[in-house]
Amino acid sequence: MVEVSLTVGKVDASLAILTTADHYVIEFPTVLLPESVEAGSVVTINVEQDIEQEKKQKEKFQSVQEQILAKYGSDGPKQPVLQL
Amino acid sequence: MVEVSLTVGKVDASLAILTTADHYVIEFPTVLLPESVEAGSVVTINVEQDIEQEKKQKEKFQSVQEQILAKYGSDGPKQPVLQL
Amino acid sequence: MPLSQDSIPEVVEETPGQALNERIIKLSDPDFVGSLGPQDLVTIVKHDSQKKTVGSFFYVAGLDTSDPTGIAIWLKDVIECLQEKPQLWFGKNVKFSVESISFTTWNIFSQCDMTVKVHLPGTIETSFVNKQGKKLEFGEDETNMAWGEAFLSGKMRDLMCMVENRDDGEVINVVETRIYNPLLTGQLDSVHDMFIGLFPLFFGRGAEVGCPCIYGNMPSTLTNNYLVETLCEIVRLTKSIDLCLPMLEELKVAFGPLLNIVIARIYLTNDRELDGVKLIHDSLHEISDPTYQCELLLLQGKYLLEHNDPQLALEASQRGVDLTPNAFMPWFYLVRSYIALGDNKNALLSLNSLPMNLASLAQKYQYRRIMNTDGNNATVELHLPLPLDVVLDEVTNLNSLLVMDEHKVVDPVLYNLKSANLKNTFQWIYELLCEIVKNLGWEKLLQLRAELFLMEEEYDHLDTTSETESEKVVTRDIKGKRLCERWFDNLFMLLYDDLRVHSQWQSGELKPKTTLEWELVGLCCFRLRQFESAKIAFQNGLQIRFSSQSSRKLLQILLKEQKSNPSEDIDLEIIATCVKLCCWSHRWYAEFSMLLLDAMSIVVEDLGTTRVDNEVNSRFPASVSKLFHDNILEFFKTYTNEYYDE
Amino acid sequence: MPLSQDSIPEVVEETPGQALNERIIKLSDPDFVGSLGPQDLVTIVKHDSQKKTVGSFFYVAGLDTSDPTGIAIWLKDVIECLQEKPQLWFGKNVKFSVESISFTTWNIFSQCDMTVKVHLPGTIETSFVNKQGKKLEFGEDETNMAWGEAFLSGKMRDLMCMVENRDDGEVINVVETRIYNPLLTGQLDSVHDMFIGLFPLFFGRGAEVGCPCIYGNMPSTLTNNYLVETLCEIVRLTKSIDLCLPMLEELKVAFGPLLNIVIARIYLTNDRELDGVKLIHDSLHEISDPTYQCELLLLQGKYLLEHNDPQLALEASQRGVDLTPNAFMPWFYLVRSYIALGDNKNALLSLNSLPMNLASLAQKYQYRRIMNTDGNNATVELHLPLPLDVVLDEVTNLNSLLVMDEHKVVDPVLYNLKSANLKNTFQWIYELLCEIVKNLGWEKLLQLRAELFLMEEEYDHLDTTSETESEKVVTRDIKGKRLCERWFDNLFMLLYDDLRVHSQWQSGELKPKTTLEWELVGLCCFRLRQFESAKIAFQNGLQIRFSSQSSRKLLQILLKEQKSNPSEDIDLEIIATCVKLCCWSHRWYAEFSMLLLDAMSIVVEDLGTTRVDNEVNSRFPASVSKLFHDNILEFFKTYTNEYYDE
Repeated sequence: MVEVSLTVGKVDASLAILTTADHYVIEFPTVLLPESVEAGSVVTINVEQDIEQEKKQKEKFQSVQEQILAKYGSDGPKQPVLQL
Repeated sequence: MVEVSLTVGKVDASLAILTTADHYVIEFPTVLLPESVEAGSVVTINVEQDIEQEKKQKEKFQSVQEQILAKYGSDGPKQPVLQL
Repeated sequence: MPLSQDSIPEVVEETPGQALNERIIKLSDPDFVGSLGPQDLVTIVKHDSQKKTVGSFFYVAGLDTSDPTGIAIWLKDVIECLQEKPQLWFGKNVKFSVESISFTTWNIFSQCDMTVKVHLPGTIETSFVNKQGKKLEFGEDETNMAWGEAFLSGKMRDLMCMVENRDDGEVINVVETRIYNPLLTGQLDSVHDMFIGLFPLFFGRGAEVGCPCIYGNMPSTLTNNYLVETLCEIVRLTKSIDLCLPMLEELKVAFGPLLNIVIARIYLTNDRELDGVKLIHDSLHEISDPTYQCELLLLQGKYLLEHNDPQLALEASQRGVDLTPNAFMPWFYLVRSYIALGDNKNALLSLNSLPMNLASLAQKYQYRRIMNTDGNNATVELHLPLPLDVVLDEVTNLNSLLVMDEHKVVDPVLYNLKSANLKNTFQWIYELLCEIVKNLGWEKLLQLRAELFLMEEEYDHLDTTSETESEKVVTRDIKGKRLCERWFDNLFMLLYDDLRVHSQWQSGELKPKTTLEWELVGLCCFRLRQFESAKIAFQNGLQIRFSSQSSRKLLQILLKEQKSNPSEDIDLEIIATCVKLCCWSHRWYAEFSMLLLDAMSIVVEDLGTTRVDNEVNSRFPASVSKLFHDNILEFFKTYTNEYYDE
Repeated sequence: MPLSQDSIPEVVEETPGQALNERIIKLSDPDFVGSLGPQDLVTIVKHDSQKKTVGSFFYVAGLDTSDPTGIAIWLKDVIECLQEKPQLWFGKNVKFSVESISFTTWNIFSQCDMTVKVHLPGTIETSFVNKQGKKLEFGEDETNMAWGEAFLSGKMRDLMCMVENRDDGEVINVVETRIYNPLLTGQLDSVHDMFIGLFPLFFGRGAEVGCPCIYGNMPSTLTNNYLVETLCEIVRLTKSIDLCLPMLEELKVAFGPLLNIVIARIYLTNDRELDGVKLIHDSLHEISDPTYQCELLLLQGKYLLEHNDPQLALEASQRGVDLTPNAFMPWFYLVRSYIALGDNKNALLSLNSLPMNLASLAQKYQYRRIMNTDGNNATVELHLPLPLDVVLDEVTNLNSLLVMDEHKVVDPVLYNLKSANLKNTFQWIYELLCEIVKNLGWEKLLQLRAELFLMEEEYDHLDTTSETESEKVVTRDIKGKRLCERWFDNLFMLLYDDLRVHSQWQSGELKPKTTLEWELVGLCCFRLRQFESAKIAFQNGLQIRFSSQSSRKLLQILLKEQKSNPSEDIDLEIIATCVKLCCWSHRWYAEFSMLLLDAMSIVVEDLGTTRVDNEVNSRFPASVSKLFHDNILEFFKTYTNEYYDE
């Protein structure tokens, strides 16, 4: 998990510029900021890898791949396949 | 607080492109991502306004302003002023 | 068709040698050379009977450049043509004798120009010049390798020029170019054998030669580049899968599972769909790099869309977007899937997220002039003879003054449709937007757009006039909506103009009179995916006179109809249209068109070559029929590995 | 100085009227018009004794354009000059008679060209033309207002041209320009009175006229724009604070606390620092918009840096960065604070984070030619007479062929220093980097850079050759370091070249011979902040011959010395340098330089005008002394609200 504290610079419709105490400058989508922030606000951002969700997505993708194989890659006559 | 789930696209040294389930595309600084992520990973980002820290920063700024006023804006002979 | 005086265009030089000098100077300009290099150049020095020296040049494409001797033989053919009788030269008959003639071709791999020069009576010299204009000396092995490279370079240019300009009807803007069919002109071996034979030596360097922009902004990789693209096109056209597959399998030993991307593509484009689907499935486990995975997913997505399976296509393209959200193509397929599923909201949202700014930078390969023949340079003289060996009156004798008159009187409403000028990715995206408006109607589309997007102007306006406090309010208000990208917003305006023209025509308010006006109406309908209306418009226009663009577009519509609802009548109409286009190409010194080959391959597969030959014989003059046989049917008979029935 | 034939440059037109026509055509080109518009144009139609008609033109700056009658009077002066005796015209004496003369000035507010044309014997006509070249008709009130706008427009151009080119020594590239002192040429009232009088009417439109790029990429606002900038410069130069403050206080009633930004600035630049500091302090509570807050913080940061208080300056500029991290200037002050505190690590980190890509887009105001006098257009003839009323031999008679010879034989090591071509923000940043290397030394700087940054090439290289897995490793490895921006990396390379030249000179390996070589060495030392070495180099060069650039740079060094260690000797050296530069300007038709006024204001404040006058009298010829009196000292005597002692 990564957690950082940032100061919010001027905010426009799509992007805000955030700065860290050690002078990193980061363009950040406005839509991901809390509504109450304005220039000079301080935010904490934390980013966590969602292993669970990642696994789910991979499994879903695998199952789609098996469907495609079953539907279009099998030698016999086409089987009816359950749509997702 | 804003919390969103995003899929990580191709990662380069400075920027990664993240996408949301509803097709937002977000350029995100690589440095804020956990080290283990790669293309296809899923992350959860949450952003919280840090009112406490914001207040501290404002107070510090105010005190700097008072120092400047005392040091350069007072009519009398200059007073020794404590450095921050 | 054999060479004749009236099948060779020429541009007169101000001083003999000018064109080749200018070309060498321009080699240092990366814009001029591009990825694939300039097309081949022929320059001529000849004397008239008063011993006045004339320098001239023309461009040529499609020749086999694997062997300097073969080139020299062709150059001698050109000399013979020019000398056999007086040339009709700017209104006079002039008896020329040729002093020298040269042929120059760009070698992409060694980045040098290779020139064969014939001095009369008989010396032949070859020379090589690099980008800085310096002469190069090669040893014997190097020289042999360099001619092999020249062969591959030439074939890539010949085929990619057609492939990249397919959307625009293969229009070659450099009229002074003689274009041969690159698949017919092999000197020793057939072209496809030679290409497949040389391919493994250069596979590892494929990423260097750049990549086609027909896939948007996909990067050059080992498996996505002009070399691989040319291979796939040659195999597809010449049906050389049996020769190609073992070669690729052997490469796989050295380069690993990446080769499966090419192999799967060869399967899918050569009637081996089952194998292709299986191979993609297995390779997705073996190949982990997101860029290459995305290439696989694109093959899969395209296949699924073609098989009308948008639900699975959506899944495949979504994965492509997840892995490489900077790439145009997976987004494009994602939108197509949403449209096919009737999910217009997500179609619009993902359209707006397409990485358009990156994708629109891709430059397609096009022929370039060494010296401009238009614009300021008023001194350039073009000798553009009319080939008289094949005459189809309505095509060959089309009066260009008449066409220019039509341009002068055209209804401005039709003339100023900006959507007609969209290129590449913008053109494709516009097509999708038209697809959506066709399903949804204009009013509902606008309504949906207003629900989803805040217009950028709207926001800008607020931004400049507002003080901070109101700005804050705006920022909050729009959080539910997204900014509509400016390029996307512009497309809506173009769409509005097209729709207005269409409805004005439907209501009878707009009445096309000339072929040009019918063509513009037809193109507008075509863009709007109103193919039946478009067909009517093109056909109305073509009843008045021939037009190559109307014919090409009509051909596309006929091919769609033939696919969805096959009939022999349509086959016959396709034949007639192709014959006329073939005559038109011939009149402009071009004997090769992939559009025509692709169209005719379908008809030939239906009817067989003999039947098609008979149909053409019975409907067209003998010279036309011979042309069509030589340029089109002969290809299917002799150069396609006996794939097609007689 | 009064007009004379040899103080008027002229360019010969190909056909009479050409320049004005071209100008009108170019008005539709936004690049040509820019924010402030082209400089004023005078065109002349005259006949020689054979009645041959000649069209000519020149540019002019600094005139009072508030009144067409005044302009007409000046135009008649020009006519008189040209007719009073035969002109020395391309080697011959030609007696001309003038048919007509016109004066055209760009009105920024109404976006139109305003022309006064005098036809001889005596009619005067005025006309107005908009950007599209259309004639405009104004009512009486509109006309009056338009001439007021023309006055402000002219003053903004006159002063901003100097302000924005100050870093480059005010070099005006358009030699055919006659430049008056804009603060001396008021017709009815003094210029500063008129400007301050008209200012309130246009304050609300200030953001429209664009903003100076001397503050990097700060946006145009009500308080940051060319109009406010011009006001501040006029008040500073003419010491008009007592006239200006009540006007600003009155504007504050209508526009609120934003005016405090201008008022605080006026305080700080006019010896009212205490008031300025207080006002900034109070206004930071009243003004919440981050852009305007940042403007206040910049004033504060500048003040603190000038008072050598980097700790507090750091706090102020850090807050500026926090609020508007897209703006160049707060970052710039932040870096300066770090450097002054000896915190080189944070100085480098914040340098690398500077928004350079945005900031480098800002375009400074410069005079532009209507027709190029160099390049392809070989037919342009320039009449550039040598003014003979003031002669200071070493300056006036400088042999330009000699200077060209020096250019031909210059040591290439000196000639190819790319740092000499840095502009604006890049120049400023480079100065900071030189400051750091001066403190730290080259070896330690490199070491620190390697600790903090990963070079972009390093990463790119890995990126193209690596497969996914190794790519991942790289990405992880570099997480501790940042990418070094390419522009920043380039500056290190330039720095290396400068340091090498400097050390080669110091070691005696490099031996400058000509004034030009001394100048290039001097400029290199100057960039490296080695002012003592630079002074020696410039002085060595100036002993051989005069050079305007060496003199200007020497002047800057003398002013620094005078500030840190005042002495009368330095005052006298400043005077001598200024006198020579004043003669040089006069030779090139320019009677105005802010650099000279700023330099002399310090000396005059020290010595008084009479003493300076005497010093010049005793050392220079009478004509030179009169010139210096008229162009420089008269200004301090008469146009500065009695601020300076006699």
